[in-house]
Amino acid sequence: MAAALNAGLRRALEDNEKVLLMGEDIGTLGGVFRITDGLLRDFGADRVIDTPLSESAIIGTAVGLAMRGYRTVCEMQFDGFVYPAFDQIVSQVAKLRKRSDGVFTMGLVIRLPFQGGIGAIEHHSESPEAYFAHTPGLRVVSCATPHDAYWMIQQAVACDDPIIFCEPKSRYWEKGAVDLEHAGIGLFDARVVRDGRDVTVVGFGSYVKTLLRAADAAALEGRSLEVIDLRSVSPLDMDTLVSSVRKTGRLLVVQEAPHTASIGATLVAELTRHCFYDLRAPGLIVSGYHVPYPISRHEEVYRPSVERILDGVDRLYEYDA
Amino acid sequence: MAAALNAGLRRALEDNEKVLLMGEDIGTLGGVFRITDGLLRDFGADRVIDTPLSESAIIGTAVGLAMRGYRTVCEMQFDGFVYPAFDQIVSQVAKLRKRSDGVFTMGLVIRLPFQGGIGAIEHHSESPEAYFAHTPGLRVVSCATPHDAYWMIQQAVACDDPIIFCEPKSRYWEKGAVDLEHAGIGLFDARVVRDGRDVTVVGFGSYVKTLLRAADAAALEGRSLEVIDLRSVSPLDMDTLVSSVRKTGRLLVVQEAPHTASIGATLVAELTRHCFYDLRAPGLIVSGYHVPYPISRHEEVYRPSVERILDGVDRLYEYDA
Amino acid sequence: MVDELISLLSPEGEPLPHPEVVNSLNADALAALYRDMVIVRRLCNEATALQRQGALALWAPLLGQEAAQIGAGRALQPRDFAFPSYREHGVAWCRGVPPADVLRLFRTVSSGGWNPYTYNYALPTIVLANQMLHAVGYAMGMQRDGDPAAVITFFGDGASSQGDALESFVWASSFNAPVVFFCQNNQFGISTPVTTQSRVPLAERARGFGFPGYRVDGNDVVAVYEVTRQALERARAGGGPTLIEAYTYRMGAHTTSDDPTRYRLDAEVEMWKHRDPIERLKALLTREHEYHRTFFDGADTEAETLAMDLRRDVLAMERPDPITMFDHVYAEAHPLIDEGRRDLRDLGLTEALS
Amino acid sequence: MVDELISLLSPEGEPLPHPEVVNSLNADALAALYRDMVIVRRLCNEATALQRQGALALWAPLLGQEAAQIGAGRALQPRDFAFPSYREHGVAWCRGVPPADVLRLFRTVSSGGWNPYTYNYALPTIVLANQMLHAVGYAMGMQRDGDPAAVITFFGDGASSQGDALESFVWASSFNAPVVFFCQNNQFGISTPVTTQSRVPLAERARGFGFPGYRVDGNDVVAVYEVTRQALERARAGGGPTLIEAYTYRMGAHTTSDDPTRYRLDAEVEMWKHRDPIERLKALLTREHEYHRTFFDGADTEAETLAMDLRRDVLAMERPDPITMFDHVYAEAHPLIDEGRRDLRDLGLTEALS
Ligand SMILES: Cc1ncc(C[n+]2csc(CCOP(=O)(O)OP(=O)(O)O)c2C)c(N)n1
Ligand SMILES: Cc1ncc(C[n+]2csc(CCOP(=O)(O)OP(=O)(O)O)c2C)c(N)n1
Ligand SMILES: [Mg+2]
Ligand SMILES: [Mg+2]
Repeated sequence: MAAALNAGLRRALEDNEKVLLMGEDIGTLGGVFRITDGLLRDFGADRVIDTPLSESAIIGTAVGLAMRGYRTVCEMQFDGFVYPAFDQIVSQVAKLRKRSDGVFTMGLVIRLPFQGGIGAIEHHSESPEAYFAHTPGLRVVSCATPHDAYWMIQQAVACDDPIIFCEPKSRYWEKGAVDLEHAGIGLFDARVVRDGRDVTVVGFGSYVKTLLRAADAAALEGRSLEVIDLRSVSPLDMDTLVSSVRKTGRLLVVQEAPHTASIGATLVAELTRHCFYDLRAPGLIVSGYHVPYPISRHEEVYRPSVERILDGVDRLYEYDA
Repeated sequence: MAAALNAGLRRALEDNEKVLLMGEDIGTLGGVFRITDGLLRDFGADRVIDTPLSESAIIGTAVGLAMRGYRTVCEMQFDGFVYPAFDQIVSQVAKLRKRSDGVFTMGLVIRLPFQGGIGAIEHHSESPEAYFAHTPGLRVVSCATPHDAYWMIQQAVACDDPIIFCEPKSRYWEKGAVDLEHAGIGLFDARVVRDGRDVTVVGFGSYVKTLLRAADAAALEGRSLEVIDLRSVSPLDMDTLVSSVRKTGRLLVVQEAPHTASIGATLVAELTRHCFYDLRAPGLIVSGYHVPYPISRHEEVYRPSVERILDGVDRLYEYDA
Repeated sequence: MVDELISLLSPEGEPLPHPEVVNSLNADALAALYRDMVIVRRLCNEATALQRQGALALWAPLLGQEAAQIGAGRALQPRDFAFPSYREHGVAWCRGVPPADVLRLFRTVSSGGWNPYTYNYALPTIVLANQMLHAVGYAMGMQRDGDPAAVITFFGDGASSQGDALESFVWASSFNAPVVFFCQNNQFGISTPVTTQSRVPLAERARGFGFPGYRVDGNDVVAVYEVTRQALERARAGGGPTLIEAYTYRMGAHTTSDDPTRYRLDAEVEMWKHRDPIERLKALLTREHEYHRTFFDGADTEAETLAMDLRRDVLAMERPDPITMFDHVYAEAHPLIDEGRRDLRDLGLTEALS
Repeated sequence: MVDELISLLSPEGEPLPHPEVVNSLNADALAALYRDMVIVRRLCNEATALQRQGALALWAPLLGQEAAQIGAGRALQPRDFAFPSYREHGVAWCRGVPPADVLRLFRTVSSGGWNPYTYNYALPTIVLANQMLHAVGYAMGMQRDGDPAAVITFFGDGASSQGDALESFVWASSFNAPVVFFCQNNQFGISTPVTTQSRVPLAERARGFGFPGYRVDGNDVVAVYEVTRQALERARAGGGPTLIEAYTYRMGAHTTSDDPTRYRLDAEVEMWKHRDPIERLKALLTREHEYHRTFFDGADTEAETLAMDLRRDVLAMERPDPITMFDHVYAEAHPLIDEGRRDLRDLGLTEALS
């Protein structure tokens, strides 16, 4: 996936000379995850910019550059370091198009390596997507495969709205086929990655793979899970979600972020509204616990696992009784 | 309510000499809403501190003061100016107790005049409670009456956990009785402010009064609304909520913040889980729209009104058919 | 140079010599500055009156800061781009923004008010210091475009304590961005005295970030003009950023919601009346350039006309249809926007057709 | 004084005269500093080895910065309180934190590691510059308590560009807080050279905020010690904040995850080898104070023993029961914590009983 992101960024830089990259250590070093490896060499320091260590300024100057017609892809080194930029994101990036009656185009992308699972120390495994999804004016997407990484980053750069681009850092090193000709799907569409009859299970980022494993395991017990990769966390692709839940009658949302005021809660609330008569059980959520992300020795307990997902499926079936 | 908050803060300052107040213009001026009026005069500049204009530093130094055994009540001048402090709140205030294995007590209060309705210009009418409710380590409360304002601010100061204290600024000038002897209820308890049979309507802050008006109007149509003042936005008082919804079978949540990843979504998801067989209709939400808070000439359209609340009730009854 | 307050006109309007900064303005140019200051003061007072009558939700008067704003505003060239805070109505005037448009925000019929590209003048920024980073980014864009223009950004003594203000200094220096940081030190952030923000003149901040800082008499329009012009020229020529602290005084309230008697003494205000920026220039024009009553009266009359136009235009501003709250939130289609529009129509809260 | 680099020992260990800063240390004290530096280097290398063997998730070596950390750490008095960033293992040593406790975070068995009040030494802070505001707040608390002690806070050249760092300067100055800002300028923030953060020495920042800044040779433990001691004394006596920039070099990788060959030249590293802080003091001790092989070997042996103890203690650290993730999140009862504990028990993921 890292290579796919790199290739996608490279194409974005080639296709539009107004595209810039900014971030801490993204140039000479190629980023701590090497996502931008080689891009400084090929596009120069005017376009691939190693910045001082100030996240608020990375976003704030990207706003100014956007006003000047540039499109900046900002790398936050880790999820936990986006918060110093929260004010610029929420007060300016999200609102400036509206405040200018559509004159300012905030076509910038904020790349966020997110979710845990790499054994890191504190502040390196946050799942802050709900903060941004709650904020009108922003869009939030997440890629789960190399193919999507390659295409979604390009689609995000091309989009005239500001996008929080969440990259599941634990999947950076995973391999997968990339169709270099066709994206095949829009940036804001959910994807049914496995058809199923009995339960709709929804996730994004690193959890898509976990869900597929859970579906394999459930199949052994004779339960057919329909796996949906949300891809767009905000806005939600309700059509795809509603038709799946109408079919299965059961909904399980899996996310790493805690439950309160989260995407999972929104999915449950919205799908309950749209599929009230179809649901055989309340939509349930398997999420991280309501604690700060734990020490990494506990992360496999904290993070939704195949086991916890299957447990969630069991709980859904309890309502059949 | 402003006077009640002032009196509550005064008592907190009297009761514990480790209590400090910090904020922009809270001393000489008494705060832009005059909540701290007269306190500088009576408690001195060492305890009522007019700060430089930097919100991150207000919270960051309050953290240091907490480590030194002080309890600081920080005033954010308006909701929209809390975001520069978001990093300190989310990365430090919320996590330091955990990170220190319980050694550091983050007994600080962040006062936030929130919600709109006063005809202000942009950034002065935000409802950011969901951001904080989503963050483990924090607690979020909101007062709706002078009585609660007086007691809840004192309870918040006494609490050993960090509290985001949301004050409905449009109700600052409303009058109401304060029982100076008895709080009557805990800081994290919801309150049934009107008993009803047919629909549970839940809100907090300025909406409690709106809900009561809606209940009056609904009564004329023969519908009995049970009105619940959430008071504690995080954690939720599920016992009170569940027994109400079990009784009424219908749930309407009213909030000013947009729907996605909000408290309302959480309430619907959690109450659907707990009351699945009791609900005659999906829990619905009347909220602000998914746009930045509008110009104030539009705020009465944007903010949930009695009319929109009654419309929500009607929609709940549509499921009866 | 930092500690010294650069002044080219005494409070009595007498020319003061300065080793490095020279008054380059001829009589006509000085008269034009006078006219500007008279107009923006008059317009400001009209806005205050409109607010008192309920026609505006709020107003942030510029009284006392006319020289700082007009001096800086007139130092700009057309291709330069300016990023205001929220009180720079005088700069907006210099950029050609129609005065009524400036009041749209305060009449709460718009959260903007004009097209920034038409005037090379950005929209107001309420969140203190946010705009300073936008200014640096915009300047970095100019650099990349090879555009020999500069950016100026305005901020207050209070805003100088925000992280964003200070990060903007770091970045401007690091990228040698063509930007001028113009601080109107009007000595208050609402009630907070500037001494709470800094124990030394704010202009001194610059050197520690690697660029020059100048302290200029903010009530001396000539000094402000010349110092700003030099800084902008330096920026355009690739010389990097400059910080200018215009030392002035906010004669009015912070905004129409404020009560300054709670935190400052009349005597101080009285003292600053003697340093009035308009009277100072008037004295110079009278004594050195033989301008007479006809000219001064003419400026007043013109200002009066503009004020009446402003009043008329503001009172004519109607509430836009509420459905417009859904416009321009996103550039591309968004389901929640569609849903909101539908909801408003169902509730009958809009006149717009679907 | 700012531009000048304060040095009391040449790279060859020869005493250098300085008009204002004097070496007050006798031979025993110098020998103690030597011992400290040898020990913290040895412990650091052991930690790196432990990381390579998979016993630690990560390690941030202090190599090259021994003098900066020991000089500053030993200048502290017991009642002073220190706020580290994440690389100040040398300061932790001076404060008496057991070396194994420092590694708890990196073995990921704890997100802290020790009781800060036991050592007057706060926990590491990963989010750059956050701790600098905590330090100012703590110092404001000391002021209110009338405690004649001071706070020191450590940060890097990279962290100096964060808004929080700069706001902490504003506040320390405004409240005249007893705090010393100690910047280890090791010339890199991961790969980013310090020249990206500032075009002038970082110590120059201070003056613009109204307090003194000193630039000290960070590889000269004597100079670091003396300058820090003076600054702390001034703070304790009510003289307010000081910024100290210790100019040094990070000899190792940023962390064990880093590959410095991608961004810097071997030649530069080689050059800095000649400025090694330990060799420098060794030369002084040998030449001026007649310390011999027995002493130096003794220090090595002691360091070796401590390293073996460290290894043993670290390898003995077990994963705590996962149920402890719910401890200490809140001080008071919280339903979601109870729910989480229940869930873990139901899933059989804890051994703890209810
Ligand atoms: C981040 C932020 N915090 C607080 C406020 C509230 N506020 C509005 S104006 C003001 C004072 C600003 O003072 P200064 O920068 O000196 O500008 P002046 O009003 O004097 O022009 C404050 C505190 C704000 N707008 N933004
Ligand atoms: C707010 C924030 N942004 C980014 C990071 C990631 N990061 C960790 S260390 C580091 C470099 C810091 O450099 P410096 O302050 O010079 O300290 P040094 O590592 O040299 O000791 C960065 C960018 C972080 N920890 N916090
Ligand atoms: Mg001011
Ligand atoms: Mg460094």
